[in-house]
Amino acid sequence: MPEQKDKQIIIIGAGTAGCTAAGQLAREGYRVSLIEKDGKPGGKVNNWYQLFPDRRKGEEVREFLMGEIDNPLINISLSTDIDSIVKRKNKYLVTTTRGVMPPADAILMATGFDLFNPERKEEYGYGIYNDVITSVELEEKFNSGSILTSKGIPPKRVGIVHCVGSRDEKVGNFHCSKVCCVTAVKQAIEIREMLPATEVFCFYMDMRMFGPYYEELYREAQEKWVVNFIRGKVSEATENIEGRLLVKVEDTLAGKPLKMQVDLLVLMIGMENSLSGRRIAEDLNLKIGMNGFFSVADNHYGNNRSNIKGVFYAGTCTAAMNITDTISHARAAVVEISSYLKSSEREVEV
Amino acid sequence: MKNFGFSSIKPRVIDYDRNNKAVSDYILKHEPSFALCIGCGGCAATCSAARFTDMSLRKLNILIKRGENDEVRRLMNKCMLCGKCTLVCPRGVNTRNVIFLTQQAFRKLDNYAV
Amino acid sequence: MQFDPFVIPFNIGLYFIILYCVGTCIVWFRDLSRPDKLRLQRGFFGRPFVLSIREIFMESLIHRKIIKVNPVLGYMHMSLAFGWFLLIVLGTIEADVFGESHLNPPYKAIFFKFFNPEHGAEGFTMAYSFIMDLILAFILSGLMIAIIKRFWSRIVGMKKTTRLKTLDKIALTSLWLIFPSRLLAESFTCGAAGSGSFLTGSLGSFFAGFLPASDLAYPFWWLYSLSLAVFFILLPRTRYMHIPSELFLIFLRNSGVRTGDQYGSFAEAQVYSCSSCGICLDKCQLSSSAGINNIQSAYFVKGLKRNDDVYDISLNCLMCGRCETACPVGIELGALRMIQRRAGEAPEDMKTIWTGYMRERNQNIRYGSNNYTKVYKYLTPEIIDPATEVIYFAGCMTHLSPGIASSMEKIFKATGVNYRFMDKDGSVCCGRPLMLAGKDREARELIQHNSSVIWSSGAKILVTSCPICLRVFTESYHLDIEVLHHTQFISRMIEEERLDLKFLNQTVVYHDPCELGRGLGIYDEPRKVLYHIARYQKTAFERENAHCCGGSLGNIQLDSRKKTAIASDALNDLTHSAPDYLITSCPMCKKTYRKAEKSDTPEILDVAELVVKAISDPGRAEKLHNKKHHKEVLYLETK
Amino acid sequence: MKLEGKKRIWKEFQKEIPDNHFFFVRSCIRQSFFPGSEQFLIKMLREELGKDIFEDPRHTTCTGIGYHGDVVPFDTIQAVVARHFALATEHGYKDILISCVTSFGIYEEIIETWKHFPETLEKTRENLYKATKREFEVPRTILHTSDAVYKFKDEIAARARYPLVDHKTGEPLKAVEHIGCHYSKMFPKYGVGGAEFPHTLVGMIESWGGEVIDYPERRHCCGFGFRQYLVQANRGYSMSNSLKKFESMEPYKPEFVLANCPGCTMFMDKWQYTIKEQEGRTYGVNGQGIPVLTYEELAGLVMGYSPWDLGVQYHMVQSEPLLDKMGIPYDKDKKYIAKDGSKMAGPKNLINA
Repeated sequence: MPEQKDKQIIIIGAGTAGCTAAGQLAREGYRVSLIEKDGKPGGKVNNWYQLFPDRRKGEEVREFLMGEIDNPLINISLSTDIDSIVKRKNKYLVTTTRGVMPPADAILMATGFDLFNPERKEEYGYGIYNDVITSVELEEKFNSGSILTSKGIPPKRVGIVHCVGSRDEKVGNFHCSKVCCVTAVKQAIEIREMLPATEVFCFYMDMRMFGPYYEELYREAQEKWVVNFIRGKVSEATENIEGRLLVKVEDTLAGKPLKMQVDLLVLMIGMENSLSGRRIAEDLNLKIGMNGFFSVADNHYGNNRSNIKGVFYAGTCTAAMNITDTISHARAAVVEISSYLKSSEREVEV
Repeated sequence: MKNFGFSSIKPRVIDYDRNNKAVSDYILKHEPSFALCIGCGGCAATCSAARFTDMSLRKLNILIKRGENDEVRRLMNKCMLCGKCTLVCPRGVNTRNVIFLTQQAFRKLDNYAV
Repeated sequence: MQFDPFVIPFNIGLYFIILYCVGTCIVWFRDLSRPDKLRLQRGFFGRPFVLSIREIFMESLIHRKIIKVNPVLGYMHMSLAFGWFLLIVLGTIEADVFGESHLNPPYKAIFFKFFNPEHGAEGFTMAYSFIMDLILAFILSGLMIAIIKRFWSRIVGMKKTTRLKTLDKIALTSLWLIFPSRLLAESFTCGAAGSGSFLTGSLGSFFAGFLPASDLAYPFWWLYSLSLAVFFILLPRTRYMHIPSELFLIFLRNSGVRTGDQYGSFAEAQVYSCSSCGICLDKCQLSSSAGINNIQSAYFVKGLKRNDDVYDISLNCLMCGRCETACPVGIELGALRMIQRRAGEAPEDMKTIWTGYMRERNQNIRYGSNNYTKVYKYLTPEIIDPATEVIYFAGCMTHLSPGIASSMEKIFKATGVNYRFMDKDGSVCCGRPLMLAGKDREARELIQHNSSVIWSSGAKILVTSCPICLRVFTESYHLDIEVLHHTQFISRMIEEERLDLKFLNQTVVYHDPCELGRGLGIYDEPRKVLYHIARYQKTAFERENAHCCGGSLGNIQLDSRKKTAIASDALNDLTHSAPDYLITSCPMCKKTYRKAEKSDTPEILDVAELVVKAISDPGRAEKLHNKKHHKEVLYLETK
Repeated sequence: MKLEGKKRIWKEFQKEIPDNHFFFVRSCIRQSFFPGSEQFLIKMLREELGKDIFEDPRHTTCTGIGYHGDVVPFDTIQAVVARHFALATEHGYKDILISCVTSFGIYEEIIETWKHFPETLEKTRENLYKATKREFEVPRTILHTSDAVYKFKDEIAARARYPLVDHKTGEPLKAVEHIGCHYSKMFPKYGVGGAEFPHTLVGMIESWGGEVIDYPERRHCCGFGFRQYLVQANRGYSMSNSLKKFESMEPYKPEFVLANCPGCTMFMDKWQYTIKEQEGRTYGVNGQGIPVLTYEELAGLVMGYSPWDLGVQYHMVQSEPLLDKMGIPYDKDKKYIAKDGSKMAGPKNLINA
C-alpha cells in the first residue's frame, strides 16, 4: 500500500488506546509516531495486578500492547511532552520537548485519564491518616504480594469506599467512572483470597455491574467470599486512639447511621480527563464536555471524531472506559482515520 | 440523679463493633444463600405479613447482618412463614429458612450460646 | 432324653429373645393412650385380629408388597421369612411325629437331624426330609440373592442399598451363617448316617467320599447353634428387630391406632418395624435429582432408633409422601418427621425425643416455651358480610400465579354461584407452612383468624386453589362447612351441568400435586375435569406414583438450585409425549415448573386456567339468572 | 497520622489577617460567662502587642440568637449588622474583629448573601438609611478574635512564662481543640485551615508548647444549637452531643479543652456538670473534669497573668489541677476576692473542688 506509507499519523499517549491504535494503523500501512510522556509505554495498566472480571494478569494485557507497537512503521518517543500543535492546511505540525515531529496527516488523541486526587475529599483523610489508601496503592500491595497496614500487620478489617471523586457534585464530577464498582468487587475478592481471616466491607451508592460477567463476579464475592456490602456513602473517616480508622456511613438499607472500625480504608478513586490532554486540547481548541472529557463529534456514531478535522479520539480521554471498550474504541478510531485519509473532502482543502 | 426537665438521647447509630453478630454467623453457616441478598425488597413487597405490619425481610436481613438484635426480635415473629418471599427472590435466597433459622438462633441464644 | 451341650447357646438366645419381645410388648402396651389401649383390646377379639393374621401372613412372611415393587427383592425376603417359618413349623411337626417324645423343647425341632441321624432314610420320612431339604434350598436361594444384593445392589434392580453399622454387620453375618451351617451340619450327619434327601443327602455322601463326615458334623452343629444364638441376642439392637416389632405393629394398626402428632408406642413400634429395606431410597427425589443421600426415611428412622439428633434430617424433606406410599411396612413416615420437627421447637435444644426401649418416660415434650405469647397480635378479625354461598380462598401462592385466581372468578361467574373472594387483596397464610415447620401453636393463631373470617361469611362451601391450604383446611380447621379444592368444585359444577364446556381438541398430561394427591387422596376430580375437556395422556407417573415438583414448602432447607433440578427432572419425565399442555392443580407446582421450563416445554397451566379456555358461553349464568324459575338451580346441595 | 497532610490542607486555607487596626464587636454571652476573656483580649492587643483595637459603645447584639431562634427575620439582622459596619466606617475601620462565632457566622452569611444577591445589599443600605440615616462600607475582612490571637500566637509564645508543658516532666500537655461550627463549617474559606482540619486553635496550642489530640468526634458539634437549647425539653439532644464528644475524647485523657465559640465553651464546660448529675459520668484525669478554656484565658495563663484576673475560677470545671501541672502559682484565698477586697459569689456544685 505505497500511497499509505507516505501518510503520517501522530498518536499522543502510548497507553492501552494509543498502543492498540498504533499497531492497527501500522498494519494498515500507515507511518505512526507514538508520543508518550512517561518513561515506558503501557499507561495505567502498567501498575495493575489483575483485571476484572476474569482476574487475568495485567501483565498479559501489557504484553499484548507491547506486541501491538512492535512494528517498523511505528516510531515511539518516550518521556516526551507536547510543546505545541499547529494546523497548516491539512497537516499538523507537532513540536515536542524532543524537537519537531514530521508533519502529520492526522492526530489521534489517546491521552487517557488522570486518577482523581483523593486529597480533595478531605473528610476521608487521605494523606493524613496512614491507613487510608487508594485502589491503585492496593493493586501495588497485591503486586508486592503482601497486604499490611502502616503498623506492619495484616488488617483484620478492610473498608472499600466506592465513588471517590465520581458522581460527586462536591468535587465537580457528575459522571460515573464505571469501572470502580467492579474493581472494588475484584479487589475485595483478592483481599479475601490473600487474607481469609480478614473481613471486607464495600460502601457503595449503587452497584453498577455494567459489563459481561461483572454481576456474576459480584455474586461470587457475596456467596463464595462473603464480602459485606453496605449501601451508603462514607461521610467521614477518623483515627481512634488505637490508630484504627473509624468510618461513619448511613446504612441506607437499615435506615440508620452506622459506625465501624477498619484497619485499612481503600478509596476507589475515579477517572478524570488527563491534565496533559486538556493542555494539548487548548492548542487545538478541542471541545471539552460537561464531564471534563473531550466531547466527541457524535455520541452515537461519531465518538472517535473531534470538532477539528483530522483530530481523532481513542479511549478514556472521551469517557470512562474499561480496557475492553478502550481497545474497541481505539480500533474504531483507526477505521475513522483511514477513511478520513482516503476521503476526497480532505484533498479539496489542499 | 437530678432531673433537669430533659434527658439524654440514646443514639440510633449502629455500633457495628459493639453489636453481637452471632445470629448472623449462625444463619450464614446454615444458609449460605443469606449472603446473596441485594436489598431489592421483592420479598417485602410480596410479604403476607407486610399487609398488616412493618415486617420487611429486606430490612430484617440487613439488621441481622448488623447485629441490631432487638429490632430483629421485634420483627422476626411477625412472619407467617408462607414462603412467598422465597418464590420472588431474584437472588435465590432461601428467605424462608433465613427467618426460620433466625427464630431458631434466638431460641438458642436465649438458652445458651449459638 | 436327648441332649447335647451345643444346644445351650441356641436355648439361651431363644429364651432371651422371647422374654425380650414379651417385655417390649408389655412396655409398649403400657405406654399406649387409654383410647388406644381400648382399641387394641377390642381389636384383639374382633375382625382386626383376623385381618392382622392375614396381613402378617401376606406381608411379614410372603412380603407381597415388596414382591409387587421389586420381585427379586420380594423373593429374597419371602424365601428367608416364609422359608424359615416353614422350616420351624414342619421341623416341630417332624420332631413331634418322628422324635422320641411329644411336645419337645424347640431345640429338638431345630437340631432334629443331630438327634435322629438315621431319620429320613426310607419310606414316608424320606419324602418328609425331601420337603425339609426343599425348604432349606428355598431359603438358601434367597440367601444367595441377599449376599449378591449386599455387594452388587444394582443386580436386584436397586440403585442404592442401606448402609450398615457394625452391630448390623455381625448380626447379618450370623444370619447368613445360620443356614449354610445347618446345611453343612445336616449334610455331614446324613453323610455319616447315609440318610438325608436330595440336598443334605447327596451333599453328605459326596463329602463322606473324601472327608471324615462323622467328625466334621459336630463342630458345624455348634456353629449352627452359635450363629442362631448370636443372631437372637443381637436382634434387639439391630434392624432385625423389625421382625418381631412388625407383628405388634400390625395388630396396633389394624385395631385403628395411628401415629398422631405426639410420640408414643405406636410411633416407636413403627420405628422398630423398619427393616431398612431401602425401598424408600430410590423413591426420594432429593436423592435422584438433588444428590442429597443422607436424609432419606430409612436413615431418618435409623437415626431415631439410634437416638441420634435427626432434627436437621427431619427438616430436609419435601414431605411429598412418595416414600410413605412405597414403604412395604406402611410406616407413617410423614407423621414421624412432623413429630421430630415439632420437637425441634422445644425450648431447650432437645437432641432427640426418642430414647428407644427402656427409655425414661418423656413423651410429653413441651413444644416451644410454656409462656407462649401470641405472635400475630396484629391480625384483627375482619368480618365479611354474610349471605354468600361459596367463599373462595385463593391462597398465598395463588397470588403469585394470578391467572389461576382470575380463572376461578371467571368460572364462578360462569356458574352463577354467589361467591365471595376472601383474600382478594392478599391472604393471611392458612397455617400449613408453619405446621410443616413444626410451629403448631403459631399456626393455631392463623387458623383461628381465618376460621372467624370464613364463618362470618356464612358460606356453605369453602373453595381453595391451593392444595397446601386445602390440606390444613380439611385436617386442622374444624369449619363444619364443606371444603373443596377448585378441581373438585369444577368437576361438581360439570356434573350438575352448571358449567358447560366445549371439548378442546388438545392433549394434556397431568401432574398430581403432593398435598392434593398423596396428601388428601384427590386424584379423580382433576382427571374427570380433564377427561371432559381435553385428550388426557397417561404418563408413567400417575396418582400415587406422581412426582413432587420440588417446590414443596415441606422442605425448608432445600436451596433454589436443587429445587429447580428436581423440577426439571420431573418436567422431562412428564413431557416425553410432547403434550399441548402440562396441567397441574397447585399454584406452587405451577410456579416451580415454570421456573424450570425450557423452550420446548409445553405450556404449563392450572386446571382452572384450562377450563376457562373451554367455557363456551361465559354469559350463560347471567342469562339463566334472569329467568326467575331458575333460582333454585342456583342452590347447591352440599353433601 | 501524617502532619504534612494537614499542613498541605492548611496551606490551601490561608486567611488574610491584618496586622493592626481592628473594629471590635462583642459577644452577648462571653462577658457574663467568661468575664475575663474579652477584657483581656483588648488589654493584650493594646498593652502587650501595642495594636489599635477600637470599640464603639453604641454597638449592639447582632441578634444572632433571635435569628437562629426564628424570632428575628433576615432583613432585620442584615440591618443590625449593617449598622455595625456603619459604625466601623464612621471610625474609618475596614477590618471587623468579632468576639462571637455565632455573630462571625452571621457576618459571613450576610456578606456572602450580598455577594451573590447584590439587590439584598442595596435593600439593606436602604433599610439602614431609612432607620438610622447611616451609610456603610462592606468591611475588607471579617475576623474572629481567635483569628487575631492566631495571628499573634508567636509573639505570645515569645512572652510565654508558663508554656503548655508539665513543668515537672517537661512533657507537652495534651489538649483538645474545638472549633465552633459557624466559624468555618459554613464557609471554609473564612476559617484558618478550613472546615475539616481548622488550624486556628491547633496553631495556638502547638506554638505555646502543647500537643493537640485528634479524636474521632473532633468534628462533632458541641450540641449548642439554639433551637435545641432554647427549648428546655430539647436540651437532652444538646447534651447528648457533648456527651458523644466527651466519650470520644475520654481515652486520650486531655488536660484541657480549648474552644473558640462562646456557646461551645459554655456548654462543654457546664454540660460536664449536667452529665455528671444525669449520666453519672465524669471525664479527665481521675474523673476531675476537663477544664474548658477560651483562647484569651489560655494566652493569659501562658503569659503568666493571674488566673483569678483572667476569670477561670468562674468555670464549672475549675482549673487548679491544670495550673498545678503548668506550675502556675495562685493564691487559693484570693480566688473570689474582688479588686476592692470584697468577696464575690462563686459557682456552686463544682465537679472538682
